Amino acid sequence: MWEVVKSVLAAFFGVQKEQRRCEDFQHGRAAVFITVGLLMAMLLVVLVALVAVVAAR
Amino acid sequence: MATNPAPKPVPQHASTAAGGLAEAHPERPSGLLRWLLTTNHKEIGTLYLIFSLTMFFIGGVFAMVVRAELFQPGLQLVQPEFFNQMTTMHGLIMVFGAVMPAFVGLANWMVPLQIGAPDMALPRLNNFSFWLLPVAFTLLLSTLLMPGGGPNFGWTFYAPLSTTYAPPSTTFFILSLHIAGISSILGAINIIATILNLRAPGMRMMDMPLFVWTWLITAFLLIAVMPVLAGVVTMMLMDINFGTSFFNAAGGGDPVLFQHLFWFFGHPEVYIMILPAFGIVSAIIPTFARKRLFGYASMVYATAAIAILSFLVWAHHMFVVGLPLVAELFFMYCTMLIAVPTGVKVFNWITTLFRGSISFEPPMLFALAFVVLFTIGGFSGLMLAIAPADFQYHDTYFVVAHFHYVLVPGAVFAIMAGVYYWLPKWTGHYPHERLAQWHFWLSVVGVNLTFFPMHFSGLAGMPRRIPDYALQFADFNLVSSLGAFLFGASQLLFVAVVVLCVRGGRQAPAQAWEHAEDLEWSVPSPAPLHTFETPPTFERPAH
Amino acid sequence: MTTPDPQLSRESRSGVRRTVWRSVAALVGMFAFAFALVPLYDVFCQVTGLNGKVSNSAQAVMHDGVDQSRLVTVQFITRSGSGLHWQLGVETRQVRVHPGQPTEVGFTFDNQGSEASWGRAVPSVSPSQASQHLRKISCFCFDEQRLAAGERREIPLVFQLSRDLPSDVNTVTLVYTLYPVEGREASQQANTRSLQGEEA
Amino acid sequence: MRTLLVWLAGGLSLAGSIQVAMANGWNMPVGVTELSGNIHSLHMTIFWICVAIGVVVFGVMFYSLFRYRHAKGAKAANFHENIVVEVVWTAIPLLILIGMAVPATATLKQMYDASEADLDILVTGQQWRWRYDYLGEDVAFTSNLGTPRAQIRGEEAFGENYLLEVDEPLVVPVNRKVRFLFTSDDVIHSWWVPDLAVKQDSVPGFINENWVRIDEPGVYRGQCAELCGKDHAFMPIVVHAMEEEAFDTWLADRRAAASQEAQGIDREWAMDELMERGEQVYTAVCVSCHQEDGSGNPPAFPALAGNQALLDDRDRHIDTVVDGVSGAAMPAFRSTLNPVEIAAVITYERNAWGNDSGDSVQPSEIAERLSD
Repeated sequence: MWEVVKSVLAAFFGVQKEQRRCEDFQHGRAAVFITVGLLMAMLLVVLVALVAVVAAR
Repeated sequence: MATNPAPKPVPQHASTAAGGLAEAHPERPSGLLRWLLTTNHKEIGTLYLIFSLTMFFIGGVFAMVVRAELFQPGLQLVQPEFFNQMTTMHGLIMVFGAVMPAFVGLANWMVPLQIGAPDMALPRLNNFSFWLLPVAFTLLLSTLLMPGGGPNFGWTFYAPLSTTYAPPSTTFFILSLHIAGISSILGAINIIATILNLRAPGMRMMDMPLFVWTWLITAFLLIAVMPVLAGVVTMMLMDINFGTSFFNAAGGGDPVLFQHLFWFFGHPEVYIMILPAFGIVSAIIPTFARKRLFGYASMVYATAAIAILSFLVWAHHMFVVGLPLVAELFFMYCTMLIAVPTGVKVFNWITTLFRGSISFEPPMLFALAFVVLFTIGGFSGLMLAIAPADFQYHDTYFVVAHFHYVLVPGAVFAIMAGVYYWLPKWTGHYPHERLAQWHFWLSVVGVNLTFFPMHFSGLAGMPRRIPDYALQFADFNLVSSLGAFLFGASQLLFVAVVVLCVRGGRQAPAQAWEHAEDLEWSVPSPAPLHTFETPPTFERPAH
Repeated sequence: MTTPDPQLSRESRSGVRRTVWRSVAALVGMFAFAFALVPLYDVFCQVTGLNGKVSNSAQAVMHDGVDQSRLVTVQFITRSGSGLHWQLGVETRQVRVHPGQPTEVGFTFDNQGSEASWGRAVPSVSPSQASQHLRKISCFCFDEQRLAAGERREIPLVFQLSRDLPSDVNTVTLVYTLYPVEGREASQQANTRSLQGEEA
Repeated sequence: MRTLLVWLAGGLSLAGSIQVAMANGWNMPVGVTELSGNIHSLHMTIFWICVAIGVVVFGVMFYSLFRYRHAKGAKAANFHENIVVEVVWTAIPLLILIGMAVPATATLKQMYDASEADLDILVTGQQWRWRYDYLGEDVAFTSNLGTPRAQIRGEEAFGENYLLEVDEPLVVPVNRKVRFLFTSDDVIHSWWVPDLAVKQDSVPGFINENWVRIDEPGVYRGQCAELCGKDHAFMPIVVHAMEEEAFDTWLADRRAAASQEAQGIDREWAMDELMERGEQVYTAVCVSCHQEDGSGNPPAFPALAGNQALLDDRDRHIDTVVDGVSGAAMPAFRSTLNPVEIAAVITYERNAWGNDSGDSVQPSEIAERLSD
């Protein structure tokens, strides 16, 4: 699971190794990546919202 | 329709698809019926591209009317109501009629060839989703002739201007958007089904070329976003005709709700228009730099991330509508966060060029112009992300300059690069080198002459969508209008090159470009109507 | 059709069918999501005070004392949308209140038209972050009302600013806009159609 | 190495020429308020960052294109991945942007703090003019396009402030905090004055706020910045910033004029007085839809000249002008024009262009109708 999270973080950042890509595509299943991606997107939303609320004060 | 050149000796079973000699199968209809009933992905691809080129010229004519009026201060040519119809129709025709169908046409042609599939997964649905488009756009164009005129509320059709204060033809505008939306949705389903299920044995998801990968992500975006557009347009229909008040403050609705819904569709839509362009450029630059794409994995992961992140930033189009402070900060930060991973892909292309062995055939010229000019559009995008500064930029010509830089030298140049790159495969002939170079240089000069002054007229205070302006903006608009006429005229060269290429020109071998390595270069040029009847064995290149 | 379907292998054909059904499900889901955004938007607005939306249901008075240290100016603006003969007047243009102190302000609805008609007052608050803290104890917001020709009706607005109103907010503006209610009795809009109709 | 120097020199000269060009009328105005200055500096900072990144990026690109030409026999290297380089060139722009986010947040918070204002002005956007109400001062007026239509049609030479002039500018004091409240009577407009760096949408049925504290007196011009229909380009904004004392006297005079006009309501107005005042109001307000000759352009804007139904039904004529038509472009003028103006314009419409119904409308009748 931690591999998937790392890969999704790499995707959000936009940089990834070729070797990790091959492993992800060979072992990982698409559905897992998509759901983890959506959850981490929501996490990102909450995080940025918190930063915005704090910054607005 | 496509011209049929004189019969030429043609290998027995092969028949050129793109308007070349259609070798008569016993039961195949010929002439118009062939094109009406075709379920072949190559013929439907050609139909999409011809339709897109036609729409590109119709939208271009509307842009010429707009630029002709803005040539000088004062109202010389058209009345303001008609001017608003021209700007609105220009936007609608270019976005939904020229750019999206062009990418769908390229996908129809190249995706099956690049993954070794015999055809699209659902051929009859493919035909149906194409022939929806002429219906939708004939309906849309006919609204110009209706009493009260066509849509005059901008391609973003904000309520209440598009609901309570709209001309009576708005209901037809809504119907045409529905039909065009359905066509895009069916196209997207078809492409996802093809990519996921019809790859050649041995080609795993990770071996797919970048054009196919970016189109897969675009198709997912289309599936997620077109229903939201359909929803918004249905709510508009109910507000206009059935007395609901989704967007009418009088009845408890909220015009700002419309903007939220529209841009929730709108921002992923602009990614839909640029991701396939990333895919095309990522295929062309390595071929002519004779060097493998730098950071292939990063490109794949970044485009995948866009599929989700593009949904978080919609309200940066609404910084001045009266959002609370926290919302403005949230959307500013999110826009900054996702602008970087996508913008940075430009560095990948440039590093691919670094220490390559570069030649400058027409596709490469357009791809390089894409990289340079799209980056300028990206920079003005970064400037627009700064919310306080956006209070001065919003709804001025600075924004017009931004999105035209990412759309005209962005999406349109990438489409043209793709056409020049794959014409040898479609027609069996290389495009006319000299004419293509003329088309390239005139287009680049025209694009910059048209849209670069708009940065300054916008900064100096010229609002968008106005038929007449104050005297201090006169020089900028003069230059922009001249540039627009030059750019418009130079596109006729593109038609000439394509027609000449279909009819003749230097013969192209199967491997038309020396360093091209995708699967489509293994089929003969011109690509026969039926390719990969028996799936090819795909041997993995040394990754 | 004219060209025979390419013979798809059995599992890719089922794969295609599965993909199509999943896509259709996603489409229906997103279409429903677009319509679900409408009520979601209202809830989100009330929670964050986005766009000056105000909760329209009456709320109970909060009895946690009055914050004497601060005075907040509450301004009232009344406007009339087009198509309604009514005039909305307010007893006083501006009041200075302590947060937590319930206050009453009289509003007068005045139908100057020659016939009965339905109308409603649509509220909006600025700054938007204050709208969560403006508690309406009794209010005519959004209520559809019928006024006979020439009728004048006094309706009080009782409100209370909650104590946790952000300290940097010291002026709150409450705007009421009068709008006709469509569909009820022939409001002004209907009979002027003939005036315009003849000219077309 | 030599080409690198040439390229840098070229980049710098380009940047220099841009700086010169930016000075006069090509760039975002620095403006006359503290906030517009902040926004201008944010704009120039992010601009120079983009230029710097651009010079580096395009430098490498054009260098590669020139240096590694296939025609010159360049052999392609075989590297296609370098994670460290990629991480660096992604992190740097991210850090730059985060660096930009800090001053941007500060400026945005300043822009959103409209508290403790000395003066409140309600700005109402209408189809194709702006209305200003000084809250609590019962001074209110409409600001219409001042450029004569003949100039727009090209029959006359352009005036100096073509399309940026109004018949009655908004007058505000200098060095005082002025809070604007924005709303609209029909569609979404957007009130924008570049020199004040204020741009805010006016949304029908809702209220937005913004504020300004102007440092220097002067006349600042702006335009509507949200497509609002036919005359979106013809509803300019002129803000006249005065010294504080001058502003106070101006306000006092306007208040007196308003009440003086109010006394005029109950006296009997002669026909020609009404016609002359009516023509003034008609030209300022009604021409944009109903045209100077009263022909309108049906079906959107009905003709008034020779409109027998209008002349036969005097009450409905008054109702339409006072209460407007819901769902159509005809606004309610009850809160925009005072009784004298309404009576005069109706009288003018009923007797001009050959209508000559002979009857006139007295301001007292309108005032009584508005207040009963």
